[in-house]
Amino acid sequence: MTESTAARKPRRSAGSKAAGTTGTKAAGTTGSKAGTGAQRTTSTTRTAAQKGSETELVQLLTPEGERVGTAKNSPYAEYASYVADITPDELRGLYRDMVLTRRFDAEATALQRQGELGLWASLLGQEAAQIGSGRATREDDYVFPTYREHGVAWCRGVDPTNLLGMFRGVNNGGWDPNSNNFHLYTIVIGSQALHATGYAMGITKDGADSGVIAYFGDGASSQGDVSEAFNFAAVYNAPVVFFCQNNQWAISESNEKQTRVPLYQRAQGFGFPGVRVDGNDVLASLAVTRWALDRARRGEGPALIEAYTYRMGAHTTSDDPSRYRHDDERVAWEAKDPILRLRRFLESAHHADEGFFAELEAESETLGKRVREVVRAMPDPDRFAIFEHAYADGHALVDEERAQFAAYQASFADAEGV
Amino acid sequence: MTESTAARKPRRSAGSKAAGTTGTKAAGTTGSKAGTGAQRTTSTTRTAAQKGSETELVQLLTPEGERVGTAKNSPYAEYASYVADITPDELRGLYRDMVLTRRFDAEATALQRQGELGLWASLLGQEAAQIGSGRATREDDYVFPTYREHGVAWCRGVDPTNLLGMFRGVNNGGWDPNSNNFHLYTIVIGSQALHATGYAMGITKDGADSGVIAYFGDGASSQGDVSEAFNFAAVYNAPVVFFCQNNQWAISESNEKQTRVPLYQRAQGFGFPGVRVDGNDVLASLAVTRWALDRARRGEGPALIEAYTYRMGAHTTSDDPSRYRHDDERVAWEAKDPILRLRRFLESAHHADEGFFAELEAESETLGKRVREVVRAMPDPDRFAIFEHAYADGHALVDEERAQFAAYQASFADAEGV
Amino acid sequence: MAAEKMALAKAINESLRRALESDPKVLIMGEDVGKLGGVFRVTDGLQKDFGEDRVIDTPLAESGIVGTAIGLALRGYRPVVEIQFDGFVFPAYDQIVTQLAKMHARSLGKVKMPVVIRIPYGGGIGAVEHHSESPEALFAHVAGLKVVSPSNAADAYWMMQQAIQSDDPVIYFEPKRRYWDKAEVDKEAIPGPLHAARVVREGTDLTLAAYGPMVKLCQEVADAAAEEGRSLEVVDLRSISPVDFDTIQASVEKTRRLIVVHEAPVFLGSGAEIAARITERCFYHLEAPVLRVGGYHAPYPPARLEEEYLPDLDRVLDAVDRSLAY
Amino acid sequence: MAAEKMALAKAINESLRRALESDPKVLIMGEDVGKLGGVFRVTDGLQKDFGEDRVIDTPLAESGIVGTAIGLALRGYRPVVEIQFDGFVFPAYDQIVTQLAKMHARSLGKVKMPVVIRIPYGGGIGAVEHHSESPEALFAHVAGLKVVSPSNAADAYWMMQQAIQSDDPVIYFEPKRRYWDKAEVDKEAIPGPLHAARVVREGTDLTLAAYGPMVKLCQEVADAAAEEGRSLEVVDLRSISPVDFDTIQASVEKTRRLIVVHEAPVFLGSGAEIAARITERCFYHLEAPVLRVGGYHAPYPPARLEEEYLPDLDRVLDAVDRSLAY
Ligand SMILES: Cc1ncc(C[n+]2csc(CCOP(=O)(O)OP(=O)(O)O)c2C)c(N)n1
Ligand SMILES: Cc1ncc(C[n+]2csc(CCOP(=O)(O)OP(=O)(O)O)c2C)c(N)n1
Ligand SMILES: [Mg+2]
Ligand SMILES: [Mg+2]
Repeated sequence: MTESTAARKPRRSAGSKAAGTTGTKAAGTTGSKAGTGAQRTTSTTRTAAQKGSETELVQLLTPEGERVGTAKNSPYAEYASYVADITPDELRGLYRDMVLTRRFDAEATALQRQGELGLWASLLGQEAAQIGSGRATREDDYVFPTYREHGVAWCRGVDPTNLLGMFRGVNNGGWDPNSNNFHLYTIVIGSQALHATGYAMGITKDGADSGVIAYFGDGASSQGDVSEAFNFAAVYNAPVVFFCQNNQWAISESNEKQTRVPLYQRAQGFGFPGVRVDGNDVLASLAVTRWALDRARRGEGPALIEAYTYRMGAHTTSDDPSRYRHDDERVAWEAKDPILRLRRFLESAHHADEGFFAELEAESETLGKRVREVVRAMPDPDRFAIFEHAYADGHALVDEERAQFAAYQASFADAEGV
Repeated sequence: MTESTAARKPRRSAGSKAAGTTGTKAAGTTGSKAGTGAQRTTSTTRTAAQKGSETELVQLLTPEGERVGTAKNSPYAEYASYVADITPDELRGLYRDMVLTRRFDAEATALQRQGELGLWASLLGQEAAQIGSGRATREDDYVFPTYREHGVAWCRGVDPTNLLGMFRGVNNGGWDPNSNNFHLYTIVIGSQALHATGYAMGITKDGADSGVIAYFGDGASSQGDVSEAFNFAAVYNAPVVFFCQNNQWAISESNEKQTRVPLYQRAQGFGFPGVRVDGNDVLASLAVTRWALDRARRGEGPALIEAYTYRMGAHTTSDDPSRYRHDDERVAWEAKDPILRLRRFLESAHHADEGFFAELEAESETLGKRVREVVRAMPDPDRFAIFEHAYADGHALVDEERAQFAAYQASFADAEGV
Repeated sequence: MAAEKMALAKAINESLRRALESDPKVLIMGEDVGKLGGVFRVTDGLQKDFGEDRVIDTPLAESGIVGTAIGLALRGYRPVVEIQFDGFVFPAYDQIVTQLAKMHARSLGKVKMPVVIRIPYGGGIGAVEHHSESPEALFAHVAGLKVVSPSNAADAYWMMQQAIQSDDPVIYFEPKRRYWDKAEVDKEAIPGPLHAARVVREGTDLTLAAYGPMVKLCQEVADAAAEEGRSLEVVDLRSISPVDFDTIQASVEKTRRLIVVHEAPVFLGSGAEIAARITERCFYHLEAPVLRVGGYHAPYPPARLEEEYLPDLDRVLDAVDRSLAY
Repeated sequence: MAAEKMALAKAINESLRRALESDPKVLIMGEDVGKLGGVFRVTDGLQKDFGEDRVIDTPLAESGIVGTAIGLALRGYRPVVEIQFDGFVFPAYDQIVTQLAKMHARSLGKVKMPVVIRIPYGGGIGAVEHHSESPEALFAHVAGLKVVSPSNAADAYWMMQQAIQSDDPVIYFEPKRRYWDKAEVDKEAIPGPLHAARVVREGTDLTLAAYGPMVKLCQEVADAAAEEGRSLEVVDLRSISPVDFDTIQASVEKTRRLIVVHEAPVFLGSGAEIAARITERCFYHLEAPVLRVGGYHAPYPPARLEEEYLPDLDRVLDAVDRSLAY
């Protein structure tokens, strides 16, 4: 991984590299305790940030497809309890969600290559984080996505072809957010974290018991708006779950450029819990999100989930990751593929047979075909749409300009003798 | 203290009030551990925020004037070591600084009442936090104040009358920041935290070993810019100390409106240590700031100091605190007065005699008199100053408008027959 | 008649009270809006009567205030947000410009954004830096926002009612130096449209167009000019986006001369657009170019210089002379 | 002659390289400016050659980027900041407007702010929301900032040199749809002043004034008009704050007609100020009101509509017809 020299290098080389394990904790009450020394703190937290070691992750399904963490004395038993009685049917459902989402995503990438879309932001590799968390939401919960949550949209029942309008350039995301309680994609990084918090404050005011989940990336965590959202959520004890998909990259910048410590730790400084979950483990993602939404709905306030995952593809179809990262990194992550591991489990537990997989394959094909057809048939918007929704209650200047525009258009019609 | 209902009240009354003591810590690695339960976390952190109990403070001088924390096994021994060999002379110096600062401040308040200043932001009660931290700075360190750091300015050798220009309305703070490495007062809350961080990044680039200290208030901690500054400082390991004077109030808003947990804890989530110090204890403030600046200069990165103190007066001379807080709160804090406690210590340790106090009283009077005289003699700026420094390299539009302005002014001269 | 004489600040206070009473979805949010009642006391007494759930003291973070207000609007609330002073709106500018202004269009009309942002603005009160600015053009240039500014207590009352009822975001600029000016407010009057300009003084020789704090000045200018035998018409624009160009045009077709007065810097201030558009509309009517009187292209000066910086009687009269000299 | 043909993006790249080479205080900061070389490759190769200490990939926080750049400038550095796209400058707007722009005046000239903020701007590349905007008026209205936009590779090269050498903050708008347009760049030429406009085509019947991406369009318009026997003069403004009114005035005194073209919305766009001021300066010369062609008062539309939204050959020619009809 790329390392920032500026960030790593102490200005004097001596003294600051001693090992230690209590780093951040030492600062827990009144800074690093006297005597244990500040130097330790520094180098320790740094190390933690760079490793992000597996042991910190909540994991319920290993890359090999083994269910773990269910033992009563497991450190993750409380989370595990949220998926303890998951049925084979539900497991197959999660598998199906991931496969179809990946298929949809691949189709969209292909459509971009064919010129049908202007751009596509692929979720490849992040299916478990999205399906796990998405399936943890209740119908009356509200979801605030960023621009890559195609899997969450799927869980919310948003027709996937609706997601393509903005990438094709026919609208800026024109689905009705209230039909599925799935807000519009938000491109300005981090903005939606505040909207989610405000929405959650509104739920509290209404005396309702639903929850809100806000998605954002590792890069987004650096935005002031995200910190402000953390703070508002904490102060108002708002029922909002912050779901950070740490896919290791913000375009070309690796985690070290964004943060000195693992991101889930950010929550603590604002006064609510943070959890790092294996974002390639759909079960763990489901469990931890259920836990977080549950406590939010119970009035226990916000939580931050850092789903540790990987962006397998380019940032978007415009991006060329070979400029900034090595292929072996991707290869290493492929071994932790979210779909593969659930398939292994389904197979070894005899929860799914060949017929299931074959049927799903066929369903995938059908989905791909439908997406292709719908996109190709998607009409360009009427040119007057420019003015259509600038205001809800109208605006004299817009009216004036629309009229001028109409007259101008009409002048061509005249010229063409229509 | 005023409590925010919105913040306190869980949406459902059941379940969330269980006691516990490990709150935030439980979230330290992967959220609150399974089993120990999220409910605990919530109510615990809440309690901590509301209490802000004395035991969390680094204190080296009690309100009664007793030196504490010097024992080797004291939890604050490391900090104490930074003032272990402080001389009686230095102690008298700190006392003098605080007394003169308070006197200057009182004079400014009086001048505002007399109409000589448009506004004044008093530091009454915060002398120890400011003098302690200010005296911890080295000449080559750089200070970024907010608008209330008159005591820090004093320590930096800024002529106090220079601070009055902006409050009188003759300039926007026109001292030369580079004469004393004391930046201009910054009114837009939180902005200067980023400037300080950038400046500190520059120190690193220069290979220098000085430090930077950024002052801000409890209210400012909520600004996105402050969080971004924390993050940049951590990522670039910048030699900056964030010094938050928690004077309990942001105009009319008490701490509960700003944060759910004690502010020093914020640092931890960004990967550097945070310390809460008794901000009415000049020795502890000095020690902790020395510690933090020292580690910054050694290349160990940022630290956050929360100086727990109290705004004894109004927010500014425009404010009327009786609208939002009870007088008994101020009375209770008076017992912890920063100046009184050092006087008690100086007297009981026989470090200062009557002569010293009498001389200081006379010096105070002289200072007051000088301030009065200088302010009253402060001329209004030349009207062309409006255009003077809008740009460093000139700007055609400014030139044009200046010329028009001059012609317009001249027209009166003509009319008046001058 | 239900008319009652009250100060402009009080009129806004009463208008907010009425909105809180009549619609449970209306919220007040901002720094110090609770017990303190805001630094100008515009929200005085509201938290006491409507509770902390509806009159909300927020953390000190303007982006957070506007961002959560957007979320609350998505949930069906109608937040009225206070920005403490003009110079402190900028931390919220991103949320206002990229989110609040565009949400309705982005959603193809599915989502409404009934958020009012109150901003006390302008100079003349001898304040320190950032407390005297007039940034209205920075909002008026942005599509999706409506921008208004009342000049008197009656308009302040009614325009606030209308702003809160609007399903579009409204930036409501309050002329802070006029907060204490009193006028009759008729709470039962049926007001005209929020965006209509109003001829507040008829005249034949020249039109002065202004909004917010400068309307009073223009009326004083008209008085002074009358003594010299000049008949000035004064138009109170009331709305800065949209601008009621029809009313200005009608006036200019009569007077053939126009001066726009605002405290904001002239360069790219609202007067630029009014000058450009009125010149287009009235090209053959104008006997002089549209002149503008406003702030200079320099940071707002320290208080002791603000009288030099701000338009005043003499400067506007000087412009009147110049216009009439054509 | 040292002239070399290169694309506009490459010219900026070479100009940055030259600045990094000649002044150790120059820094490049921004998101993805390092290994990736920026999403438009404008900083391609710079980190490799000058190291991570001088070409700095920052956290994803625009306010943080500009705020720390201010601090670095206070320490004596000359940061050149990249904002990834026009629509993402707003989180930094507060730092730019309240700090960067005012620091020099606030300090009575004691502190200089040699910070350049590069913003790829404008439409025409079929991008998603927030990637095609033209917010330059929002900066030009703010005193303390200089705002420029080159239209071609040679200007891009030299104006960047001059922007970096300026002790004032310069907002440097890069016409992203012209990044790949090539032109001769003479690296030894001695350039004129940063803020001087330039007549890029002489004509007698009407003046077109534009900057950045619209200069090329105006030249095409002039070509097309020439075929109809009309002689249009084209002025490349180059600087948006300050505007070189003298050059425009001289042109208009000759042609007696002016059209300002920009992608930004017309309402309170730079054209408003130019129209207002040129009308004042040339009142007796103008045979038609100054016309403006620009974006509409609506959020920038989705890509499939941008051709309808943006000024194009036909729309400018239509304005030419209208102007000449007076
Ligand atoms: C305010 C803002 N700045 C810059 C961008 C450009 N940009 C788009 S995506 C992106 C990286 C986001 O990274 P991350 O938050 O980790 O999300 P990911 O794309 O990895 O899902 C950047 C810089 C933006 N959209 N918004
Ligand atoms: C961005 C911004 N918003 C609002 C204000 C108005 N204001 C000035 S001081 C203040 C309270 C600051 O509280 P705190 O940070 O605790 O500092 P203190 O005044 O207590 O020293 C507020 C809201 C401001 N100056 N800047
Ligand atoms: Mg990412
Ligand atoms: Mg405070």
